Amino acid sequence: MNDALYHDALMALAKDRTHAAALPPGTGVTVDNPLCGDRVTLDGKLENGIARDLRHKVRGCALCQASAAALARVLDGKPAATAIAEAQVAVESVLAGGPAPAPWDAFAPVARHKSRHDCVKLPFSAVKSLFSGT
Amino acid sequence: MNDALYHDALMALAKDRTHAAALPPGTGVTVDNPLCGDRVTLDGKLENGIARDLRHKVRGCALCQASAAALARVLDGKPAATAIAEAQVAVESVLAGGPAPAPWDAFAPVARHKSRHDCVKLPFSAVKSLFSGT
Amino acid sequence: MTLRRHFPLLNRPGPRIAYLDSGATAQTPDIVLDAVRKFETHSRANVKRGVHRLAEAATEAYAKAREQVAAYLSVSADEIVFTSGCTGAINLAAHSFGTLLKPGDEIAVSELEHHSNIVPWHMLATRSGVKVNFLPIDGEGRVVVQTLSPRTKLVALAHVSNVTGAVLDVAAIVAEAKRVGARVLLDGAQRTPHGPVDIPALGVDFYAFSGHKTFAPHGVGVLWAKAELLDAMPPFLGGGEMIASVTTQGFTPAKAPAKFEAGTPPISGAIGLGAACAWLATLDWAAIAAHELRLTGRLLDGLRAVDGVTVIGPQGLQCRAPVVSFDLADAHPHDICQIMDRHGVALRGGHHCAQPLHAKFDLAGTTRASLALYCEDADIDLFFAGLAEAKRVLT
Amino acid sequence: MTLRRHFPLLNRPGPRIAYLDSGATAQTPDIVLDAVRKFETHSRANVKRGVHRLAEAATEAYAKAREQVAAYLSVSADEIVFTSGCTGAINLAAHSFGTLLKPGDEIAVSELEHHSNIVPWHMLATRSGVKVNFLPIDGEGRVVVQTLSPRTKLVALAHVSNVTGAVLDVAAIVAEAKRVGARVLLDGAQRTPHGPVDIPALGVDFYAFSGHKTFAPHGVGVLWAKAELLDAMPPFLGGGEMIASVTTQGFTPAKAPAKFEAGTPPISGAIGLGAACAWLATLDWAAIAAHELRLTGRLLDGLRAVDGVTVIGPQGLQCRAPVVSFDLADAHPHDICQIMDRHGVALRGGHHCAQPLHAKFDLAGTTRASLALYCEDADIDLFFAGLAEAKRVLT
Ligand SMILES: Cc1ncc(COP(=O)(O)O)c(C=O)c1O
Ligand SMILES: Cc1ncc(COP(=O)(O)O)c(C=O)c1O
Repeated sequence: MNDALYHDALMALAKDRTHAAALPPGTGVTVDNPLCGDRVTLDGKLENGIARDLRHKVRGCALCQASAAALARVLDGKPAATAIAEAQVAVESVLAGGPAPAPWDAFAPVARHKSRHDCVKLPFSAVKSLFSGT
Repeated sequence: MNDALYHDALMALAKDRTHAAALPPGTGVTVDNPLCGDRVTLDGKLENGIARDLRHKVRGCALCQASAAALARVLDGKPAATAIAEAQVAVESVLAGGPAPAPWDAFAPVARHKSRHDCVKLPFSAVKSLFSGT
Repeated sequence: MTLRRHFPLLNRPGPRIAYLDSGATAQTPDIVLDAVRKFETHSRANVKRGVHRLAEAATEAYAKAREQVAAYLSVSADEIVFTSGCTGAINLAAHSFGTLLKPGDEIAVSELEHHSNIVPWHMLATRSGVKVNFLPIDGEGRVVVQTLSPRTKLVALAHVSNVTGAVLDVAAIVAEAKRVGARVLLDGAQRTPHGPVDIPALGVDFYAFSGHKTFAPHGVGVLWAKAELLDAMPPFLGGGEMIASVTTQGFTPAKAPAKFEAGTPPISGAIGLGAACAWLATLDWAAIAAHELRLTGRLLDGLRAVDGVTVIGPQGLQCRAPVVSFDLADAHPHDICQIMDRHGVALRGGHHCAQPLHAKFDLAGTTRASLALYCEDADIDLFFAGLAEAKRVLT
Repeated sequence: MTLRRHFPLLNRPGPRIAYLDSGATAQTPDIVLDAVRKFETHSRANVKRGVHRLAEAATEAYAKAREQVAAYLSVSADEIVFTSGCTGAINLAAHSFGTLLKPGDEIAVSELEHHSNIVPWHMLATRSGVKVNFLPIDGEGRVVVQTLSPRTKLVALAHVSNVTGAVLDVAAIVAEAKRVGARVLLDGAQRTPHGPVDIPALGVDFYAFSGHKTFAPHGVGVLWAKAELLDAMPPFLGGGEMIASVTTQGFTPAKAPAKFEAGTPPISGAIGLGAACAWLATLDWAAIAAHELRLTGRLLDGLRAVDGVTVIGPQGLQCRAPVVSFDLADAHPHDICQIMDRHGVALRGGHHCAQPLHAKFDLAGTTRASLALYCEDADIDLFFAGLAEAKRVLT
């Protein structure tokens, strides 16, 4: 793992548009980090517990973008509850300086930058809020 | 002049009861220094510009007592305006570290203690207030 | 005791300084000076929002300070609000908690309070029609725990009196406050210099104290309050960092503790206070308390033996902090302090920002000796040498 | 320029720190650190009322600091109120001057204000029914001086914007304020680091600023106000030292400035700020201003040459302080700052506590470089090296 935060794997995630969409206001759920102005909007649905049609819109930094893309990627088409739990474990490990499977290993250099942890975590708040009604 | 503040000449002034009196409330004028709690009550009258019957009551420190006694001593029986002005010049000189005639020379060591200057000056506020109506 | 060696001012070459004015401002140890200097020369920056390395280091140091202070009080760090001082902390409570009160509600303080725990409540009374009641004190300068009016919403009392040294009977006050459903605020300004405080064990709702009396820099203090109260209370000061969002129409406050820390906080002061608390937490407080009490005993015994001296406060050592105030015949406290100063003894004379207490004892002022962990027998020796001279000259 | 050598943090061994975040907190020179250290190790005590030698020395040092600050602003020392910071100063004005206002009275601020000069007025509006109006800003981020409503009682504006760097047209504002009989408060937080301020020549009524942005410690600030206003205004915070007398029935405030300095003030901070002002007053400000402006010109020219960069603020150097904020295509300011940090460049990204301004420009945030007297060409070189890298990675 490179020490530079913005290494290629991370920037590739940040620029990954697979699940990105121009979600109009009122779609899905929106969460904010007032401290840095990041804002994540996330939409999608559950079919028999399987996450489908995940789409995100991020007004935020590259770390937040990358985290939203990674989350959409590992969730889409998977049993939501388990997949979210696994992703959560992975991201907490990697931010604490521990190991994590791909794509979360891309966030390893963020561990040293406490002030940026919330950027990575914001999409997790969004997904929990999106699926909390179910 | 001794460096000790409370040398004999000063304490003699502080303990000089010549013009001291138990002035009942409402007599003369009273001035306060809220910072240190000193309070001076001064009474007396003017006869053709001559100060007469000067009496003081001081609830305050030795410096304030001494200053009140010195002031009563140099004023009593003298033309008030000139005597007050002379005393004022003397006390300002001595507090600035300069020379002064007796009895004000007793205050020379106070010059170094700025926090105590107001103690010496309080009786001057009282006398000016007492005779200001005239 | 060897704690004195940590305090550079007390170890300057030259005649000994018997610093018996710790109740006004305590001296500060190397460890605090070094923590502040390290911040200023290695990680000085503004906190929060910054992502460069200095800002990250400053933010972490500030967060760590909050943890260190919280640990000293056995509370959670997000219940710690950094303020400008104990006075700032009590004013915050008076404004923010005060706006939750209604006309006719009552607040109880006592006759022995420091002006900083009286005037903010007088001001609240004027603003909002709340009534301020004064619990009486007894002849030894202790708060008398009385039946509270059922309209009492807050009881705000000094944990330790800065004049009499009396330690409040917190359990009795908390029990009576609970009975009427009132909150309890303790002014801990004179308590925190004498060891860690177990706030949960006290069962109070607010706790306020000052950095500079707790061996830390001036310009910083702490208000601790229960999370539920911090959540319920509106902010006091407005500005940067205490908001979630601002428009031309209004603003939404941030969550506590940020909500109560408007503008750039006293960063270096907080770091110094954190270092002080962390250091204090390592000390042997059973030994220090015994030492402080023994010296207090020497003061009380020695003063009792001086003709014309009256000690204002508890005559014994029970429930007593090392603060001793006295009256010497007709001598003015400033004269006593001035003469003592020539002997290298630092005392304080006057009303000690407690005029109602002095009015109660019919005195304009008293002379106060207040000790801290660095005081030694030699300081008490100098005190009595100076006092003999003061008595000779002044009476 | 050789001023950089006075700043220990900037002279640490290791790679250069291009500190371009002085608008958030400026670095502090040896002379300030030494003044504070000297206080802590030679005359630490509480101020006022104390007559022992340490208390006398502390009181004198604190009084001298007030004189030094007053001299820096060309005003009288008893019009200087020490506060906890610029935010504390504006809150003081909002409360104390605010209580003199009546429902229906109006206050004018602008869209470019720092939250510390918006939220206190929003809060006052909620408390007392005063209305807050926002003067618009133009495309270059300058306040547009408009006809004021005749009900305007106060105009509160940044002397220098912390985002756009625009220097306010004070003469035009003061003329318009005079016309309607309004007072003028300047938020000088971003102005005082760039040389002495001649307040009488400005003709304003209040002036607020922070120590930590003026090379001094955190936790101290200043509110200057005309003596007649200080006399007319009721106190804000209650506590020790701000009273003439206290009883169980109420209190009588002391005279200004003591009336506004409740509790133990930030003594060491004030002494540090005094030392900073005294040092700044000795410098060649014509040369420094030219130097700061030349570096600002390099920033503006260089940024103009970068594809996708928009500078938010005046494009030229006229009436401009060395604060430059910009937007780079879609890149998030925090990402830019983080990459710049790897090049040793300290910048700040975000809304800079000026959300209404950013809303006006339809941006969530900007990236800001803010200079001070210790900046050099090498810092600007590093800035552009870092920016090229940020652009390459992020866009
Ligand atoms: C009991 C008590 N409360 C409050 C205060 C006020 O503390 P500060 O002046 O540090 O705000 C003091 C100290 O003067 C005190 O002794
Ligand atoms: C223009 C302006 N006003 C007010 C403030 C608030 O200053 P402080 O946070 O030091 O109280 C700042 C700094 O953040 C500022 O830049």
